[in-house]
Amino acid sequence: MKGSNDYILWVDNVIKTFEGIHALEHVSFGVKKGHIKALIGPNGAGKTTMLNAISGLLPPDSGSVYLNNQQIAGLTPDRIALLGLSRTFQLVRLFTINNATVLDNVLLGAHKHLNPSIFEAMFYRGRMKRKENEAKERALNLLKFVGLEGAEDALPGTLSFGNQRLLELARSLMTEPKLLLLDEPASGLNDAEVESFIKLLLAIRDKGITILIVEHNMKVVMKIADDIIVLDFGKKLAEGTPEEISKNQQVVEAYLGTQKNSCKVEK
Amino acid sequence: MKILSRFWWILPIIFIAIYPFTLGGNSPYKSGVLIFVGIYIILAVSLDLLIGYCGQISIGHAAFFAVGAYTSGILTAKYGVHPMFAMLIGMLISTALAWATGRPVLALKEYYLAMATLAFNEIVITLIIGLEGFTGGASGLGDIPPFKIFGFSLVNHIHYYYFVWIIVFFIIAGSLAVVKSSFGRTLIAIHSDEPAARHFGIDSPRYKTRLFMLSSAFASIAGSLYAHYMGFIAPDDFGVISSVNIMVMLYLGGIGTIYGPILGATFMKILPEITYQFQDYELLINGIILIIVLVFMPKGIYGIILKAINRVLRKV
Amino acid sequence: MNDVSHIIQFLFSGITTGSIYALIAVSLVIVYKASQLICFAQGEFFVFGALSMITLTSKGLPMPIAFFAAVFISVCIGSLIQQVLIKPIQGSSVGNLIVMTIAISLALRGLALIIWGRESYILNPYTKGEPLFVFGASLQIQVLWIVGITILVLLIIWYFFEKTSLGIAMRACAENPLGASLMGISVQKSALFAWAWGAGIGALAGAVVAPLLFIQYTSGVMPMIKGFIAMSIGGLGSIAGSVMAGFLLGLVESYTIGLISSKFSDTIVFALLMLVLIFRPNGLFSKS
Amino acid sequence: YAQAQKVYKIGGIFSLTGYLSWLGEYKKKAAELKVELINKAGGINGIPLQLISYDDTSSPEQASKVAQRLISKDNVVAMAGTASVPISGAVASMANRYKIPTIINSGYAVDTAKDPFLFNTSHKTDFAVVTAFRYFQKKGITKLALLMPIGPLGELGSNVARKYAQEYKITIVGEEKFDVKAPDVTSQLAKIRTMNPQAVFSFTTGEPAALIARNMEQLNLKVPFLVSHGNANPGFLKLVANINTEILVPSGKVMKPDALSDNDPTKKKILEFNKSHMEKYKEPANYFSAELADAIDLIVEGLKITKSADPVKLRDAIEGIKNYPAMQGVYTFTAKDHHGTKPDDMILLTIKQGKWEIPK
Amino acid sequence: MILSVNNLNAGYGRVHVLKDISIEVNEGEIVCLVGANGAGKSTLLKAISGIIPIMQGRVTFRNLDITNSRPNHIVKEGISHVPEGRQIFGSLTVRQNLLLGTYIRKMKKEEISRLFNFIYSLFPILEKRLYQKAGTMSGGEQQMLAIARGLMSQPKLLLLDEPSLGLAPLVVETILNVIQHLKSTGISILLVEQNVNAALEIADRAYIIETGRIITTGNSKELRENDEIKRCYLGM
Ligand SMILES: Nc1ncnc2c1ncn2[C@@H]1O[C@H](COP(=O)(O)OP(=O)(O)OP(=O)(O)O)[C@@H](O)[C@H]1O
Ligand SMILES: Nc1ncnc2c1ncn2[C@@H]1O[C@H](COP(=O)(O)OP(=O)(O)OP(=O)(O)O)[C@@H](O)[C@H]1O
Ligand SMILES: [Mg+2]
Ligand SMILES: [Mg+2]
Repeated sequence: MKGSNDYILWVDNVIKTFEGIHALEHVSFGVKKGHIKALIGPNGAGKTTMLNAISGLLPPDSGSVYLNNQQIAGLTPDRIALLGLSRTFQLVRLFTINNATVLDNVLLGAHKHLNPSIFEAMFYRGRMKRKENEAKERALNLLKFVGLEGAEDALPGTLSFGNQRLLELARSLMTEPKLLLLDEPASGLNDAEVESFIKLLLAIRDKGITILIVEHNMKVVMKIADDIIVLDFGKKLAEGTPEEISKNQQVVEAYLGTQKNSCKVEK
Repeated sequence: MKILSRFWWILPIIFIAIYPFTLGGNSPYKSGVLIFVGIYIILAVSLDLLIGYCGQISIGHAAFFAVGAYTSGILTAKYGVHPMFAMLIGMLISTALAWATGRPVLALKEYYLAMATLAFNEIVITLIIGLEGFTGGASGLGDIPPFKIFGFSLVNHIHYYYFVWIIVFFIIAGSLAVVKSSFGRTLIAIHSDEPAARHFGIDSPRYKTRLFMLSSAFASIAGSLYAHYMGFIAPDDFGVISSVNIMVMLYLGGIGTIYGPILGATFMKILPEITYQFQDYELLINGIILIIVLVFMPKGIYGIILKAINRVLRKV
Repeated sequence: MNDVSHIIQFLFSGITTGSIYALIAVSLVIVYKASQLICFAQGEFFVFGALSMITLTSKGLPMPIAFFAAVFISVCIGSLIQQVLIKPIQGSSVGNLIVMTIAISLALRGLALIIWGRESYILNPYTKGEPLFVFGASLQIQVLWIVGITILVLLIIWYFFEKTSLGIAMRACAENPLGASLMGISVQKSALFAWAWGAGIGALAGAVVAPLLFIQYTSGVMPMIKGFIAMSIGGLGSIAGSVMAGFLLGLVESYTIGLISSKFSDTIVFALLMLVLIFRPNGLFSKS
Repeated sequence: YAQAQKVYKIGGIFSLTGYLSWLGEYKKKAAELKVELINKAGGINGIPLQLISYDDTSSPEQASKVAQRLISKDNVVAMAGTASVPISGAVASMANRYKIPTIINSGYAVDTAKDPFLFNTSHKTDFAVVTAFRYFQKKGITKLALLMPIGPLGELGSNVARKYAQEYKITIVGEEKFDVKAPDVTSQLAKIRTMNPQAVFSFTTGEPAALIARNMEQLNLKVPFLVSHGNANPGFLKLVANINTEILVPSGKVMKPDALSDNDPTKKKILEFNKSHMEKYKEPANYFSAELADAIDLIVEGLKITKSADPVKLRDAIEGIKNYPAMQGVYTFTAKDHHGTKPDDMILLTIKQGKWEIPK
Repeated sequence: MILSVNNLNAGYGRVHVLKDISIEVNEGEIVCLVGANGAGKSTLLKAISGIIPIMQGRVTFRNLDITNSRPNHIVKEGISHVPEGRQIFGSLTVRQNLLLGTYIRKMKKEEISRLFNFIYSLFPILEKRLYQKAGTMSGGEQQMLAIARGLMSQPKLLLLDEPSLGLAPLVVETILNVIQHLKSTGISILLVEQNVNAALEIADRAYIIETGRIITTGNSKELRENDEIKRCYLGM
């Protein structure tokens, strides 16, 4: 399986334990290139832990993670990022010290292209400026793309919660990722805003970026996911297309409930 | 007005340039005070890179100050090495030390990091004291010759004054170049949220170590300048207390701004030259002045000045 | 005189120094727990505690009364400082607050210089009596007092911060003032309380240690630094951890002096400290 | 310098804050008193003396700044003071650079080749050690243990003790170090106890000296304990008030003028100064006072000889002083010797019932 | 009327966010605030609970003027605010977090254990995590804790800022049921919820807020029929 070129990400038998809590137990799944895959499950099921294991924030205790057929389990987040993976966080984590602006935040996403050094900063300022200007242009375009046009000089702390989310997304896109991990990106958006957000995600996919998304908003999940994996108490509960999952009795009991609020399959 | 806001930095340079012949009145004491100010500006600015921009709290900056001073002192006084080379060797040693200790030490966070750097400072000092045959021990190391450059000895206090300040300006300019570049932005990201920063391909241990090396090299230069000026150095002036003093300069001036620490260092070094008349009350008065500054200028002296300038500009 | 008595003497010496470090570390931990801040003025509260105790006893006050009075004086100073100096800058960065405590420590030192002059003072032990001799090694009775009081203080503080709702509220306040105020906790009062506690315990440390040390207005610097070290080894914010670390530090010092080298003992102790920090980055006694 | 000066300015560098401040105060008081006395007596050929003194905060850096301030801002003709070896070193560097005669008083050994402008009114450490070793020889003490503070004094004491040990048939049975800020030195003393010394020597002053004496008592280490001459002052008496260890303190004669024979040339000066000191400060002069009184005295003597404020001439004049009786002894400077005193100018003291006594 | 806000203006420093806001909450009522991202909903709750200063206007709670009172005083009067961003105490255990919810009420042991049982029945996971440090819990678990902690103080008025944020659909349902249950016990609720459909279903009335101003108000049924609102907030 892992040799297959269809899969950009392959997670094999991953285990993660915290002080007696089995956050992930023998989880395996794959994400196909160009797909949007959703990772869902009850609170505390281990979804964020899984994203952390993949992105290197908290490496798995055992098991393997392959990104484009390359083993990445145990690598540091920066190495993994250089291989083309980027992510957002469940609670937004923006850079705010020293009055860093929205633009600064997005430009940070270009780090791996700029790759600055002290020597360059001191003695080759012209060359650095040029690279920086190119990046700036791209950053402004991305801000426009996510809908934060004109906010580039604001301080991230003054944006509303939802806009901070969008900023995080722009910053991640700036790294030109091949695979994007999103942790509950739609939380805090109202039903109307969710609609435009869905469009945004689809546009990102159309740029050729694969997405693995953790989300509780079933409207989003059912609308955009090509396939879904469900975790419960650290174990894989089910995997399949949105139709299959929404009919799966176990999933309904453990997670979806009566679905009277939002979940409708609209594909 | 516009010209002023672009080229304001010329004013302090002019001030420094004409000081020895105007306010300084050609007095070794008055230019001496400014030489010390310059040396401590280097220390404060280099520490600001580390603390203010990268968020790596260090209470051991004086250790590198000591390494620079002692390398220069020992090599020139005992082995007759040219001061220029001695200074370079000091920088090399400091940088190497920073490189060697950087990874493990900077992996620590906040107070633990503060603690480890404090320990590092103490280790350097106890070694200087312990290896008395080599360093002069606690009694100090004397007979350090004045600085020489292109065969020209800077015995005259005015020559040395200019020499020091030229270096100060280069270091300030270098530091500004670093923090205003994308390198500086990387530092800010590490400072804000290091784990998140790593997700953008920032190899933070490497960046932190690099910066630590730069900051140490600057501190080492300050040490060399200090040694050649004092002619005599003793471990008393390189202890943890000195490191803490440098830190106070940062916060007093306004951290993470480069300009702030410059003001802070100037303030801290000039203050005792004014309050010494209070004799027994000097300590209390210095404390109270510091407190007043901190209470009324939460963003430091630089913050207040910036605010004032903005207010003036808005009126204009 | 034999090797055993040696080893025991090192032990006693370590306990003596360790008890001092431990008490200071505790006073630092309290302030830290209640405001996430290392208070550099703690060494000065130590000096004020010791010197006011000495002055009061020399004025003929009985020991126990002088003891409580000395602690009370520092509690008042601490509260006053919090109200007048810390409150206005509440909410600025931790670094700023720390530097403020440094400034306060300078001012307090200057004040002590004016009040007590440059002389050193020492207090008579709480109870008279020959030192204890165990296998030829001697231990001062005062050390037993210190250890006893340290344990007592430790228990009280542990109970306060783990079991009483006020203690937990203070910790909550330190971590997240906004959240705490939403729980109806007064952030102001909590900060005031923290300073009062910290100053009080600092002074208490000074008052019990006064019979062992010669104390003058500058005597606060070293204990402060050693207490800080003990606190970091023990894991910031862990009361039991810092007490253990305080004693450990004392013991390591005394055994390195005794068994390895007195000339490089500080180098060794600090090198060990760095190693501990590097390999146990959250303190020696932390779980993970 | 040709113009008639209305006043001779002398700079004082004293440690008034920081860890040396307890001793700086004694020095400053004495210097002020001495200047006052001289001015009362009509100054130097009618020209009064002015003392300008600053605090060096016990830091060499500050000391060197202060020295610069005195030299180039206040235009002093000479400087006096300094409390420790590193501080003296820092001041020496400035004194030599700007050629200002400076009379230090610390353990700093003046090497006239390097420090032509420096004089020292503190007795050489050698003299203190020799004075004590003579006593040891008399008492048949041959095994000496060293317990030296980490720092300049410790280094000095250790070197000098080793230098003279053989001459006085003393074996150094071992050496330990301690940190002057340490609250307890029983570890080191326990180790020393195993060496079975007949005396312990610690070249240290003030609190640490008292601490060792206390710890020795606790450990039942009942041998004489020799400390540095920096302890010959009333503050130390208070520190060791309740301690029964036999403490030996080398000192100048200032501490025990009544024990001096009447033909001792220093006696008159000591008694005179002591009287004024008693009147002004309600306590007798001590070793530190004597150091400073002499420093001012020597500068004044030099000024009297040159009648000008030219520093180089003043230096030469001071160097030319021979057989000049003062409080610390009879000074005879040479081009090689800027200390001027001799071992015989020192005495050995011990403490009995809170009073200074000469040990039998 | 339990809460009334009159012509309230507030913001952050120089940023003026809320402009002349007037709202009311009646005894035993669920009132919903609806608005886009950044409209100022959270800001309004913060102004009511005293976290940010009020520039102009008045807030009265049960006939008591609480304008610009300190948050801890306002809590004592009986307003409990479950804020955006949870604001739990990460280094304390779940139990300690919950107990802090009762900090201002002198409660008997039995009453506290009754409350705890109530909380367990709502969020069983919290019982399992009782001695875990709150900071190490999953996002949803923390959100549950924040709500539970808000309930522990037994408020008369509950300000809920996006309580369903980050919760699984099943739990969202529970929360909505709980809110209805609380209403039936006489607690008034001011609710900010992005799940507008669901929120309007349980709310009695709602205010629509846009760039810091109230633009419409009415009972929830009316509003759900309103085309404009359907398009802007319900995504239909
Ligand atoms: N600390 C702050 N400083 C300055 N402006 C702020 C601050 N916090 C919020 N704002 C601004 O106030 C406005 C209202 O923000 P608020 O958080 O109240 O919005 P909201 O309606 O709760 O939105 P969301 O649904 O995204 O939570 C926004 O425009 C935001 O940019
Ligand atoms: N550092 C940690 N220490 C201890 N337990 C942890 C830690 N991190 C996570 N856990 C536990 O592991 C479990 C899985 O957490 P995780 O954050 O992955 O859940 P999740 O699926 O993302 O939930 P949610 O939807 O609520 O965000 C939770 O029960 C949590 O309490
Ligand atoms: Mg999660
Ligand atoms: Mg909000």
